Amino acid sequence: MTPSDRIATGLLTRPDGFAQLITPEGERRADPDLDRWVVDIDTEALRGLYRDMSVLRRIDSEGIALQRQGEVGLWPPLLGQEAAQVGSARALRSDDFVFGSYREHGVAWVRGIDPADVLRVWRGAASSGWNPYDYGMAVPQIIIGAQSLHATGWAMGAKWDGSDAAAVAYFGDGATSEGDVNEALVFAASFEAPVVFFCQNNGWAISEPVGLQSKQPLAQRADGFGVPGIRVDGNDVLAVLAATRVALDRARRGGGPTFIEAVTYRMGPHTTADDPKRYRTDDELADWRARDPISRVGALLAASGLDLETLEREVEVEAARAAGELRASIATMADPEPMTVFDHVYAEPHSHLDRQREQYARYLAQFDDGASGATEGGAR
Amino acid sequence: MTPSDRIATGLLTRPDGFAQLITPEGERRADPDLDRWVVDIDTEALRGLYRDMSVLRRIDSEGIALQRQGEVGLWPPLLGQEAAQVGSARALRSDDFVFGSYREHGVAWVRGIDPADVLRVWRGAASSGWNPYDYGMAVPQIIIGAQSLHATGWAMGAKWDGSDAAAVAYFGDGATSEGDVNEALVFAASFEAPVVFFCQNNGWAISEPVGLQSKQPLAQRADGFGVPGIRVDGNDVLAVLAATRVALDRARRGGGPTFIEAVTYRMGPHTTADDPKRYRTDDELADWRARDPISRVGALLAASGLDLETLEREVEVEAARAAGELRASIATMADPEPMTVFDHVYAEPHSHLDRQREQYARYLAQFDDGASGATEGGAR
Amino acid sequence: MTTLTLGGAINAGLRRSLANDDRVVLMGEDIGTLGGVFRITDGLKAEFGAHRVVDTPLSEAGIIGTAVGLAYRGYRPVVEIQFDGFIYPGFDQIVAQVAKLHRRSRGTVKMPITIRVPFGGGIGAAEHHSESPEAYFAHTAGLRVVSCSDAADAYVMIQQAIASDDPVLFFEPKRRYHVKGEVDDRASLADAKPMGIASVVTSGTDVTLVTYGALVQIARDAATAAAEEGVSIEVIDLRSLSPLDLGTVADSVRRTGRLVIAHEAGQQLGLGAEIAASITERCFEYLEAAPVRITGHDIPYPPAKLERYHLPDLDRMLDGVDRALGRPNSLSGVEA
Amino acid sequence: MTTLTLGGAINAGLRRSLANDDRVVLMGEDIGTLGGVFRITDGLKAEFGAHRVVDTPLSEAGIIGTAVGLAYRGYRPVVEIQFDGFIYPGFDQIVAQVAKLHRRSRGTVKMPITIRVPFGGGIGAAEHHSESPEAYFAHTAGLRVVSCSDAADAYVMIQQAIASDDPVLFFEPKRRYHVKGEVDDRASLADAKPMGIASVVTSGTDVTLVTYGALVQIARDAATAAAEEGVSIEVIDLRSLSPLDLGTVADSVRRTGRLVIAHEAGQQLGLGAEIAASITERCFEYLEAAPVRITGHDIPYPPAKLERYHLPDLDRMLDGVDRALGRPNSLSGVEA
Ligand SMILES: Cc1ncc(C[n+]2csc(CCOP(=O)(O)OP(=O)(O)O)c2C)c(N)n1
Ligand SMILES: Cc1ncc(C[n+]2csc(CCOP(=O)(O)OP(=O)(O)O)c2C)c(N)n1
Ligand SMILES: [Mg+2]
Ligand SMILES: [Mg+2]
Repeated sequence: MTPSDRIATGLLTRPDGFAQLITPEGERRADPDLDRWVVDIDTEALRGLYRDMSVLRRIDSEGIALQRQGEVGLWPPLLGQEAAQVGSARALRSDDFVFGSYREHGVAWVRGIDPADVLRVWRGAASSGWNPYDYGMAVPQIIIGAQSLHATGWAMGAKWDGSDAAAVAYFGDGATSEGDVNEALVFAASFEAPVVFFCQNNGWAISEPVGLQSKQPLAQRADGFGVPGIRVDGNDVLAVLAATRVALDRARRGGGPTFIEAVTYRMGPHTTADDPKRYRTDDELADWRARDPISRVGALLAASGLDLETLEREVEVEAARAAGELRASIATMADPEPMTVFDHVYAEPHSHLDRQREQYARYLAQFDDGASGATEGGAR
Repeated sequence: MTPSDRIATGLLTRPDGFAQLITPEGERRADPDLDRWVVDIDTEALRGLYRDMSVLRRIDSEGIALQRQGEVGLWPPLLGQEAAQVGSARALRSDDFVFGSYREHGVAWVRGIDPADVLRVWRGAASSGWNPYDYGMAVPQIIIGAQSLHATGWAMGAKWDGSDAAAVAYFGDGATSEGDVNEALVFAASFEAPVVFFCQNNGWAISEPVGLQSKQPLAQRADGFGVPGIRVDGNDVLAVLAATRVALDRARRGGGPTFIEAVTYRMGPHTTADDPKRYRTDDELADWRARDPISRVGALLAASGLDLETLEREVEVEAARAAGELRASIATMADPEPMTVFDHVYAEPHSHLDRQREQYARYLAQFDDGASGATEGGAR
Repeated sequence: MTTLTLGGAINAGLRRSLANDDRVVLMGEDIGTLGGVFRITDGLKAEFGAHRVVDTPLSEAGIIGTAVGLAYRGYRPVVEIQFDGFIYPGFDQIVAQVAKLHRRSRGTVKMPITIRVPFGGGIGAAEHHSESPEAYFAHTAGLRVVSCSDAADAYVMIQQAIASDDPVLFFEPKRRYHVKGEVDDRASLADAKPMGIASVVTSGTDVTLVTYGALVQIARDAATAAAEEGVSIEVIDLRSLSPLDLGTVADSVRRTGRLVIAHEAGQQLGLGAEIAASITERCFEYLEAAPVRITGHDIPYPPAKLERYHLPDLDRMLDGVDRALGRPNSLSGVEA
Repeated sequence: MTTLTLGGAINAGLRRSLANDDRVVLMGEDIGTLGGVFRITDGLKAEFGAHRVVDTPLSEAGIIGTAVGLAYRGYRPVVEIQFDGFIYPGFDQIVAQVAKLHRRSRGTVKMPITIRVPFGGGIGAAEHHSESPEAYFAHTAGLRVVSCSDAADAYVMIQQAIASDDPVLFFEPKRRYHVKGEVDDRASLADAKPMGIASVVTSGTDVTLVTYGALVQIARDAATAAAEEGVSIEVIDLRSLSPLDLGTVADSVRRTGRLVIAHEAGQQLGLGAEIAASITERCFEYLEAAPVRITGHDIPYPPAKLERYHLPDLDRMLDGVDRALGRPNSLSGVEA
């Protein structure tokens, strides 16, 4: 057993149920297995993670605000999951490839994707926001769990290509009940694919508590497939970073897949269409507020002598700028041209769709000013 | 933890990898956990199990012979799996319900189903051989793994009804890779359903060795879902019986699902259409012949003073009769009436199909002697 | 009589089915405590308990597969699929099990499973939330497929679907959930129109316009608009998509000689193809023009900002009517 | 030129694709060591290695889902589904992912995945082994669907499918696997007829008979039989089911005025519905009679002993031709 293997299986048996490097109070906790994976994270680097998470939180709340104002159709907030997303994504190389769900704005941001490009899709203005090959991140996935198989396939290919790049599949606690996620574990184990299954257990799948999906920690699920499971405090950015590095290291060295369960909490609604008051208590939320992923890093930085107020002011400026940019981007998001409904259905010419396109163009052309006439009953 | 829970999780850690009560050489091995579950199995009962398995083996080989002679389209032999099927099925109550795959002729036989009714379907003479409610056994399932969810649903219902009956899902090693089986584990664990997942790990899924589906014992898969996994020598009828009783006892007492991996071997081809020489060695087969499920019981009986030759002669008579009856049944299996193609598609009248049926009847009526004229080009 | 929204009518129908038959159980994601993302099952868990209104793990194959097992045990499961685009992980269990088990058991095992599916577009939703997958199921022998278009039908038809001994795909026009209508909540089911029969919702003489679900209201509006231009449209709400009530459509077409079919699903192998082919078979001598199909394009459902350029609307229906009538239309002068 | 069985031609085509493009990988259950249950991939693992011809775990969603990931990485996966009836567990990955990802990525990600499916009946098989699920895929935007009927086409079309940047469902008429034909194994793909174009396999003047897959040979036989009675049938092998080459069919129908469509799949929403509807739209003025559909019944595939009462055969095709021609036929005198 390699050291990472030991970590992988050992973490589950710890008394507190998961690995943690920074307590909710902001104390740095020693961990014999994980510490060496984050020796490079000095105060400066920690400041960077703090900044990442703070700016992200602001971008996320801007997404909500824009939805409330009718600029965006729907927004699935990541509030509370900043550490899980930033910590894991910061462990990646640019030639790794991310297959996320719909909530990975934070991962996208770390990958260098403009939040406006994320928003564009939720606005309903485009079927996709970015070119996956520019950022090493697939288009978002709404079909729960489907992307876990895509990540596994990509990783199989990377291995066959002799590359040491890895794939990461992000999904939620609820997703672990879908056949796809389980089949991905089967394939990943069978082909020893360099893939990291990063499960953000945020306690809820819309209104369903994680206990409905599984009566025991999800990381144990993976062990049953022969995929080592790591359980980590998902609100601890340092522990998440370390665990993801462990998993990536295994993958790169030919050790195969790893499953990380990041225990976190969705502090907001499932999406802006959801009303969590219908299914969970204020107490539970308060409990998790006390374990906030950002404030604990702030406390740790302050304890290490850094002037937190100054940092907060700096970050606030940056966050405000990012949010402002996001808001401003709306103005440039012209509605797509009507005839683009036919675009990219096929990569090659298609006799049937080409004819349908032509006929519809002719239909639209009947209206005085082209497209805009095709309103419900308006043109006649 | 109840005693059965201890058994369930404890068995995996034994040095030989599975629980065994009768060695391949026919020695009775003591087992502190399992022995008490088979105290009622005296020599007489053991003789019964021997008889079951021997007759079954003969029925099975008759199925192959009938296929070779063109009387049956296809036959999936159970050769080598007699102990797994008889041992488990003999543990059941009549109000339990079996959801099998396509290879559970042995289970069907124990449930009281006439082998001719099993054969009828493989002959292509009927879409189903028996009424599931008469025997507590569902129709066979060819879609790999699908029945595991049916068993789970049935068990959920049994629990809601306040019954202490249990469902048993039979499936193979290959089936564990299908989403359905994994989802069944999720649902069974979530609803604490009284279901036994009985996996016959016979080493192969057609040409694929079990190592392609999983790199570790399949019973461990279940543990990951919170479903205790038991690994048992599937060629040991006594151990299988004991393990199944353990699992059923848990189920009846509200303990929820159990997964049993019965390690056995498919000594014949996958089906009569298969040629196992293309993918496995004679040595492997010879290895498993030495672990034959029937001969070890014979040896144990002989050691306990029973006259094996007499028993063999008796059993041979019975087996020959059963095989003869099966063969004779073919004569009574008239081809179904042509118009029955429309039967039982719907339980209630259906305007479209009723019309289609009428039109086709009119079509067939054109030919001189009704149905038989509708041969390829023959009627004109 | 009482006034209910379409969604409220389904809720009321479910409540009545739960009350009348204790073998009826509701299963699905978020249907219990939350009452479903559309609140269609609101209050039912509180009223009937967690064993009658069951929040399930997140797995469509799991939901439908366990429903099959429950049906084996004599239950009548009513399954909610959260959105149209999420039904496909359960497709195998529907097509290979639910649809076939009555047949595969020679009629001994009944599959009285109702699969409720909020379907269709027009609500500005994200991808996979606006699909119209009904044709997949109408092509599958062994299933019945229905769709309601107003509160009155919704209330009755959901109860009929649950009472049916056959499996029923029940498509709910989600953009009409909030539309109110009169519901006769006292009437006995026995007197109600069977769910397999279509409704002539507007009588007319010039063109027969056939549709279902959310488009029925638009077809009504089209009939009103056309009447102003002196064109008389007979609007038929199919209600049942499998089997189709072709008799009602054929009767109408024999009078009008012209047929337009509208649906949100793509044209290729959508319901319009079957209706056009079947009616041409039955009414060839009566048809004055080829049946016209007004449908969604053959594309994955577009982003919300584009859905109005995908969904059949009043203008497109009227353009289709013009084509059927040989009046000037968008394809005038185009080679067929 | 060389003589190959249809199955052998697919094997040869796969071999050539594997040799020409090292991004081509074959995946499926039992396709490696065993060479597939129909031996279509026989010898290919030995020749190209276990990373090019991959035995996968037993999971259709897993196979197709990992193929999507491989496509993301620039591979061209060729997936074998062991039998038609086993494709449904992979349905979600096909319909929601394979079909839509090029669109969902605004054209940046290609999905050049070929999904090979042995399909159809006539081999006396057990349940789920004789199905014709092609219409489900032809109704799905984003997929191409083709079917070959002889060795020559099989050899070329499988290579074209693999070379296509779009996902292709490749339906192989399993009961024809052993039928031999001449194959031009030297010809360049560039000169070959595109897979989207139908073939007129027998010219005729009285009726157009359209079909695909295993029924093409029966249609040829029907044409021969009819010729003896003085009826001239033009047989068209569709080859492509999505898109349909309606131009070729319409050209023929404009000459014959009569159309018969045959397929093994059920009638309701089978390919015949789309062809009948589309050709009626395009050729209404030319049609002398309603298009006739000769199809499998709308039933789950029957037990082997009954399949001859389900599958369209020569007699049923000729009965359909008689209906199209208004000659005495099985429905003579029946109210439409
Ligand atoms: C196949 C499928 N079924 C259902 C849904 C509807 N749905 C969207 S999100 C969600 C809950 C997902 O929970 P989880 O996996 O824990 O992720 P989270 O939203 O908590 O990040 C559900 C049921 C879906 N998108 N896809
Ligand atoms: C969904 C599905 N995919 C593929 C098949 C084809 N198939 C039939 S049996 C089989 C192997 C099953 O292996 P296993 O589960 O180990 O059962 P065994 O045959 O060994 O009893 C396969 C792949 C099928 N029947 N269903
Ligand atoms: Mg969650
Ligand atoms: Mg096996």
